[in-house]
Amino acid sequence: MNVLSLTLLGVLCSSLLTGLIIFFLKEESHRLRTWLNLLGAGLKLVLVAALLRGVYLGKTYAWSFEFLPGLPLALGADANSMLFVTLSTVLWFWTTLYAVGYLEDSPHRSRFFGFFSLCVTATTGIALSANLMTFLIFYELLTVSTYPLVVHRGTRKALQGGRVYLTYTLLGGAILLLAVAWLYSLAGPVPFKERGVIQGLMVSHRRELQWLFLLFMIGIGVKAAIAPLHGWLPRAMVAPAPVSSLLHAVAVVKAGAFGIVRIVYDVYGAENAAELGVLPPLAIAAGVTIVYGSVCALFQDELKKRLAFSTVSQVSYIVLGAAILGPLAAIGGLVHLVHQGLLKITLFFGAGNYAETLGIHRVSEMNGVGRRLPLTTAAFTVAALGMIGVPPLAGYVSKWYLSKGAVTAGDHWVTVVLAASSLLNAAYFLPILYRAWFLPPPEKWPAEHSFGRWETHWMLLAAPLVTAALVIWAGVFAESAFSPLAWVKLIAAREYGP
Amino acid sequence: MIPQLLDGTLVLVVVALAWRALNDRDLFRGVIEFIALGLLLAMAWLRLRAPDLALAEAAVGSGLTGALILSALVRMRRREQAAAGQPAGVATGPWAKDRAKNFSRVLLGALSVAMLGTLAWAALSLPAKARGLTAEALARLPDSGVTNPVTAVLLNFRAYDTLLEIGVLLLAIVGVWALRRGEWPAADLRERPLLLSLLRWVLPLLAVGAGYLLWIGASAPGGAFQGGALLAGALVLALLSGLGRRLLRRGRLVRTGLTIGVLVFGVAGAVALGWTGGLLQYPTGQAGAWILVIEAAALVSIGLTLGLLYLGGRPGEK
Amino acid sequence: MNVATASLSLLAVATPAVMALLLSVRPWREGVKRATPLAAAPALVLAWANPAGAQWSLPWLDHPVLELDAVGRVFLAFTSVLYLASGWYARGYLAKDPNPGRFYLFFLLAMAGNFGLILAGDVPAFYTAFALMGLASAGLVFHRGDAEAFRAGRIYLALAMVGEVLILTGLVFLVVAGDTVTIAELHRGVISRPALPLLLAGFGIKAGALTLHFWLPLAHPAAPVPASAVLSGAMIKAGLLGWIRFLPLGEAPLPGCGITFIGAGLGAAFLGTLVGVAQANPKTVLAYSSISQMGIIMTGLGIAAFRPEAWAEILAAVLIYATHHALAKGSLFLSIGPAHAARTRLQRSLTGLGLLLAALALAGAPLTSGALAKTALKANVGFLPEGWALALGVLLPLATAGTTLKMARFLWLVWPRPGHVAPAAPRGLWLPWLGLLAAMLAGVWLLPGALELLPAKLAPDKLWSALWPLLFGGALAALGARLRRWFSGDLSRWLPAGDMGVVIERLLERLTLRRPRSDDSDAGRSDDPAPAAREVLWSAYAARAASAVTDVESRLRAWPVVGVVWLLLFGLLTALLARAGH
Amino acid sequence: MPDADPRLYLLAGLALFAIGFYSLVVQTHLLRRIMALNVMGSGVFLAFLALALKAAAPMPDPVPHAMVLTGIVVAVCATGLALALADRVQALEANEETPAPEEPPSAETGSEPEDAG
Amino acid sequence: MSGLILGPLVAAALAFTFPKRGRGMAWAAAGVVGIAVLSLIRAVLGGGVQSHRVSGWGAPLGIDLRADGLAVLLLALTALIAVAVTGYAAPYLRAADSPEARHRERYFWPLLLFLWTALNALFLSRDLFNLYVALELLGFAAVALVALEGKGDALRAALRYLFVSLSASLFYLLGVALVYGQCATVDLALVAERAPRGPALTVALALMTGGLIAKAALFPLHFWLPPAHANAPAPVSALLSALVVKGAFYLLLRLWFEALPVFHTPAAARLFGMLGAAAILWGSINALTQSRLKLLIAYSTVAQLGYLFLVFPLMTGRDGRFGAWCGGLLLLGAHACAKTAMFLVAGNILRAAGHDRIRELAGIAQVLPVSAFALGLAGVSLVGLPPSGGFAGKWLLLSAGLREGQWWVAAVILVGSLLAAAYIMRVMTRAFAPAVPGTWVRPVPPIMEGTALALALVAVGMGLAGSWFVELLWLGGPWP
Repeated sequence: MNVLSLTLLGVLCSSLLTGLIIFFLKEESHRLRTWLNLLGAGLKLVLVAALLRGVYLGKTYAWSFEFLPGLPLALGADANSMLFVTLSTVLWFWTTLYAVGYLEDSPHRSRFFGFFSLCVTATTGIALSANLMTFLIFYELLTVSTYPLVVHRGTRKALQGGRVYLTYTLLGGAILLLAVAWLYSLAGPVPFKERGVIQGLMVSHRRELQWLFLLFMIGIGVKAAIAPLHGWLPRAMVAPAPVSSLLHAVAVVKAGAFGIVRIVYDVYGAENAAELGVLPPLAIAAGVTIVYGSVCALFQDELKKRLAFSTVSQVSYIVLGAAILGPLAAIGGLVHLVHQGLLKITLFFGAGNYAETLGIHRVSEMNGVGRRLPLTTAAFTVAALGMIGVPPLAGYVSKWYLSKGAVTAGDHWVTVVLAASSLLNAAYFLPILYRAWFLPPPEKWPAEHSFGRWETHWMLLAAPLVTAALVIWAGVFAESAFSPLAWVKLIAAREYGP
Repeated sequence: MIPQLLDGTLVLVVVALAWRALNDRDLFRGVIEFIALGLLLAMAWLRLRAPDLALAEAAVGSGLTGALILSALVRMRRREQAAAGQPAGVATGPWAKDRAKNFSRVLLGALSVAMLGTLAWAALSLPAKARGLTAEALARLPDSGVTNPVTAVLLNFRAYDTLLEIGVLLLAIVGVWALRRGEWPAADLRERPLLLSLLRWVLPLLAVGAGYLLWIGASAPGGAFQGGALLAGALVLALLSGLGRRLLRRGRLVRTGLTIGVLVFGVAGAVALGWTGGLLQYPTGQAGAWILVIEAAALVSIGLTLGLLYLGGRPGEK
Repeated sequence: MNVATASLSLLAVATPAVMALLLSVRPWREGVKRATPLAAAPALVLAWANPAGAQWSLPWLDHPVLELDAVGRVFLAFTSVLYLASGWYARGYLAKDPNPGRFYLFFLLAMAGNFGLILAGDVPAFYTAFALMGLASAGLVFHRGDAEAFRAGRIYLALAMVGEVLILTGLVFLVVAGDTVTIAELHRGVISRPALPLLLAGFGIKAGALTLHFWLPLAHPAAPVPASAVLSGAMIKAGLLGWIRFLPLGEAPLPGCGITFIGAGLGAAFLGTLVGVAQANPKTVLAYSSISQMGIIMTGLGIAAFRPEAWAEILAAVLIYATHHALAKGSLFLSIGPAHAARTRLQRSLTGLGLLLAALALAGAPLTSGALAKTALKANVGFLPEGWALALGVLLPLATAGTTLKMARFLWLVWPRPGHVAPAAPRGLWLPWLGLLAAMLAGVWLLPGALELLPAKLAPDKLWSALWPLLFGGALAALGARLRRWFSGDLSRWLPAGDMGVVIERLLERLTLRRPRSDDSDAGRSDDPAPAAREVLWSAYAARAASAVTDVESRLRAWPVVGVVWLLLFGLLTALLARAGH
Repeated sequence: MPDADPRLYLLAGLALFAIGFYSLVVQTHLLRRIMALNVMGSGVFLAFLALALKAAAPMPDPVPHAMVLTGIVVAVCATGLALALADRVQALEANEETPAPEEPPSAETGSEPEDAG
Repeated sequence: MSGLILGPLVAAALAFTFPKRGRGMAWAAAGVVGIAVLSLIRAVLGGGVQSHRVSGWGAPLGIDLRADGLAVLLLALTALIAVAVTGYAAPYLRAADSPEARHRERYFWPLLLFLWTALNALFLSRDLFNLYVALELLGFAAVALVALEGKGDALRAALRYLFVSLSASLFYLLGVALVYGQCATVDLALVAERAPRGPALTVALALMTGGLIAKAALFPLHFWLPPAHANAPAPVSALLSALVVKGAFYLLLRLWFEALPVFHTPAAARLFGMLGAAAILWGSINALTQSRLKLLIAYSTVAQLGYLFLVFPLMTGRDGRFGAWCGGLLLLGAHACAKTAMFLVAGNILRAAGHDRIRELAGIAQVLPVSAFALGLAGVSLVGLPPSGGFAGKWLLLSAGLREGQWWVAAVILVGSLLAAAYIMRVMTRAFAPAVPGTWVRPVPPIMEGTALALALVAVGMGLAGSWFVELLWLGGPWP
């Protein structure tokens, strides 16, 4: 239990403890709850920073607990997990800040923030898990802890959405359990290793490994919202804004994408997967999802539903990156994991602000919103342009590497998909920007609140601005040493060798 | 030749009577046949050289059970008349005309016969000359503290069984009391001087008989259970004649009476545990005395329990 | 010294961008508006000074991000002049505009993009600047805010987006093939086959090539005058610059590209004339004239595609032509304001003279920059194989005639008539226009290689070959004017501005069954059928299943059934165990 | 009197067991069921004692005897409990047929009036 | 070891004689048993299997008591749940101070202690006839407790349960008779030594299994369980579902794997597997269609029992043996805790709303947050979501099934968990719906909610402490 594994445990427990304590807080103790939340988030940030530095310097972190004989519950921090844990911790801090502001006077906040922290604990767990079993455990914990958030409002629609969400995710979870059990029976405990662990089985169990990959993809695909399995994501939009941002940018969908990356790189190993011939179908599925998601988004008038479908397509970029053999595509995919998180969370903060401050939920009601909330809409615009892939923002960097990777790997059809998707993104984001900036605002907003000096509550404003700045930083300074891209290149180097 | 003939007829009558008792169209006649069956079984136990059991079967198996069922039947009939207002018609026998019922009946009959066949096939395959545990039992009899092997098995070799069994008894009475409030039979002794005088000497006789049976149990067929059965008979008579009402007024005493068996046995077990380190392992040599004490307590609670079972519920006006 | 020159290139791009950001700070807004023309100054200085080694790079990159080379210098020159004039012009023009701040914001951003695009040293920088210019110019098109501007803007934006995506994909192929991002070394390696069509189409959209041009006649008129001057003058050239930078014109014969360039170029030239003449709005006429002029430049590139070794001369000719067209078109657009505003006879005659000068220059009258450009281009026709040279020889003069025809139409529409007095015309339009006019007349001659052509141009036969297309065009114009009197109908109804675009728009409408976006007020369709319907279906089914289950359960409860099941189980067990026994 | 033939009583015991089970399942009246249970019990005890007789060295095996004695006591307890419970259920049934049933049989358990047990 | 039996038995007698101090007696017995169990666990962990010859006579003649890993685990589980129920029952029974409530409380404590004695006796004894007496004691106590409710449904269910229990016991007793006839002993170990294959023992095992299947409410013979468990008072149904039904299953394990292992053939084992799978599906489907919460939970018990019977087919193979044995029994433990928690929560809801019709129970999370949380946690363990005990059990069964190549086991387990998720979700969606005013009429004392939560936490925690349980279970397991 040296200091290294203690920091590892600390990262996990910082949000777990705050969550548990908040559960039992009385509803009225706002101040204490806010401080607890921010304290937890801050502590986690510090610990993750320490972890980041440690991993960068090459230190190994490991912690394991004998869950069942021959079945350890192990946490570890390698480059891959650090990427995801840093993203989720940073975004969690701002989402918490945002959520505190957003739920200023709504009921059941102790319950909300309790499950909120549990959800992030599960995400951190997924990120830091060092073997497949721990991943599965936290994966299911994520389902359980996000359900109460989705149904937080308790309205009939929310419950209906929650039911759909649970059906999809539990089905996925069951299939994943079968797959993990099957792999365990073939290959014993499956630690995450750089070049995959199934080398020994390649010859003897070829067909089974292919079937197993399909099961893994379906199981995790539900959370990564790959085309046929994405039904729950738009439905889960009934949740309050901080939750939907959590679902999209920080936790659930990211966990799914991260899961697929883990399976392809650290369980199967990229070369093995390619040799098994399982990557092309995955790439096709991702491609289909990208286009399908964008097309659906085109026809959604509800802002959050549009963003939901946009997430469906954006997450499949990450899957596409994993599905194309070669370091460049891998870099593109992995860096999009971070960029999409930053972009999408800004969009959702914006959507949340519009809903909270002006009471508008539909794109058709967004005329002239730029005048009333200039700063929020500016952040929204930056994120929207980033999403389209306009350079110098974050989205462009990942699209650039993805298409470069695709061209080097020789599947040109991928560039067509990326091009089509950028166009479709433009097709459903630019009208919003046009309405926001160019059309005159209506006389009276549906449910306007004024929050004193700033255009809206300072917490609701700070979050999107910071994330928008991060989007710009991730894009412009991409090639510099301190950027998500640099860290992802480190990962790709380790995965694909010198 | 004669004994085989006797056994054959006895077995045939027992089986036939059993069928009649259960499937007789008239329930009352069925109950009477059931009681007769009990007595015949007691005869069978004698034939199988099990005198202890014959006593118990006669007193408890047919006597008490028969009485319980009869009183239950009377109660049900009275309630049906009061409720439905029509005379207690002949309960519809098994031959109701409903076709589906007949089909399932025939099927069940066939399956039961098949089961019987299987059981017979298994039973007949048992080794003719099975050794059984007679040899070990007789070998250990001297240091079991009693000479009657059945009592030795009951209260020493398998004392744990008996402990649980007395527990079952107590549980039964607790269960019955939890369920119902007892109904006092309406007999009023003042109009029946003859019955009163009869009881006045029969009851003490029965009590002495029970004590004798308890004492003799150590060496000859008898023992706590048979004595208890006799005591129960006496109690039933007392209840029937209304004498018992006064006796049962003081609840605490009755309850202690009921639990004395379990308490003494439990405490004795615990003391023995402390003394010899084995649960229910009587200190060498004193087994006989321990067994007698336990049997005495058991006698009281068995008699009281079986007697109050007849009452069919908790005494007292509340 | 090197640091100063390096920072100059950064300054050229950064000043307009920074000023755009400063616009958002309320107290400084007025100052920035006034200083907008100066934003182009650093670029102009950079272009004229042409300091060697004007490179700038980000600290962590090894290659230069911004770099000035010969081609860039020419482009930078006329673009900065054009932005300077338009910026100055806009100050006066936008005096009464309800929302000037937004115009300046987009104008400055477009300027930054344009300069960045010209100075870009590596592919990402180029693409970033290109995208910035695209989006900012869309803002300019939307500026007027009425339904017309919105429609034009939407089409412009859509096509700009398609263009950008094609370019990005093409650039990726190039970068992968050339294994470098710096433009200079891009073509040393193998030529990437799939990249060519992508880049052709991508930059074609920007340059208004045939079939990809229909956004231009809608967007340029919709934008305010200074914006359309910049759009037609500088931004359209970005497509040209893209081709020059990224197509391996100098390295290898590209017959496919050659044919497309020449075919599209000539097609655009004649289409421009045909539709342009029929237009009523002077700005649309100018837009169509831009299309045909770009067509002519494309033919030049076509020649280079056939004969890579002649690339140097052709490049010079193309640069001259581009500069000439930019400045001429810019001055023509800027002339609309003063033409409307001319009140006194002196002002009217002065404007008339200016207009005439600009029109003649554009038409290629002798001794004008147009003639110079045309001769430079014609000189290179000789490089083409036999058949092509002859065809071009005939067609090019006809194209010039077409241009003259359009110029005549334009002059007729714009000529300051005495009776027509514009309401309080905005002041301060004259100087920038005249300045640009002077730049046009003088500017072209300053270009390298222009002076050598002068003597050839003055030779009598060259004089005649330059003159007859003009006269022929003038005759056609006179004939057309007379015909006009009998046929009063408005030709533009038959040939609406944006020709193909209108057809495509109607097709799209029918396809997506959606009402035009502008009044799209109803609730969007949610993606799943009415949830209530599905709920009802499911619950009816479930109810039936539930009742079936409960009555099976209750039947299981009857004792006879229990008996049967129990005995069966017992029998089954015995059978299984017995079989196992032996 | 020579010993009885144990196999005869063994079969008798099994017969009683079968008859008892048949009646338990077929009969609907509670008392008949309770009697059927007693008969089944007696059948088993008969089988036990027949086995005891089989090993009649000097005397029949005392262990089954003890078991049967315990069995009989347990049977009586069972009968007592069953009768008390049957009485309460029958009381329920009886006053259900009367007009004012004090508590309607809840639909879920779906208990048919005629099949009480 | 003997304190485990004498303690609660004497306490029961005293609780009956002095009704006022019934609860005191229960806590006293809890203390005695607690100490006895802890010392037993330490002894077993230290010195391996503990055995004790009652009254000193030894196997053939006397009765042996033996505490191996499995027995100790079940004894600990019984103690834990009994203590929880004792804690819960005190305020539960004193809800209304009407005469029947007092009457109910008077008789609840002795019956509870008798049940506890019976369970302890059942888990310790090695003697078939003694097990019969323990089974009878267990049956009577359970029936009496069910009938304690006093309402019509409870009485009918109790009577039906009594008939099933008695007939099943007689089947079992006839089986014991045949075993005694064949091997002249009723001790498990000795029977295993002397068990010649032959029709007698075949039929004996069939008889005993037939009886015990009825008592364990396996699929076709489960009809008596739902009404009995649903209509009994909450603490009683908790005890019944968690322990009483498992007692019969425990006995089946002993019979099939220790007394007569020779008969454990793939054919017979597959029959159990089929019945188990049918139980899972049938129980879950019925749970989905129930409109009352307690009936839903009762049918869930029928389903979860199906999982336990999956142990039999998985024990046939060589390498699946460990996973099957430990997985099945871990599932037994986790289900016991989870099911008790759920029934206690159902009791709270019944107390607070006066009814348990699921459709009208909106807003449990607002009114009874702790109970809702306990229900959620128990649901997590029932469905088998990690890191709960249910998950660990299902995982071991699943991996054993896959290692044995028996695919249908994996399919059944997954479908079962999904169906379980479905009927748990039915309740949880009600929990999060906004409370309709007027549904929640009476407050629920905190102890009742606390005990439910504690047990739910144990059910989930059991997953994390999985390896400790497995090590204990593996001690003295039924393999050569």
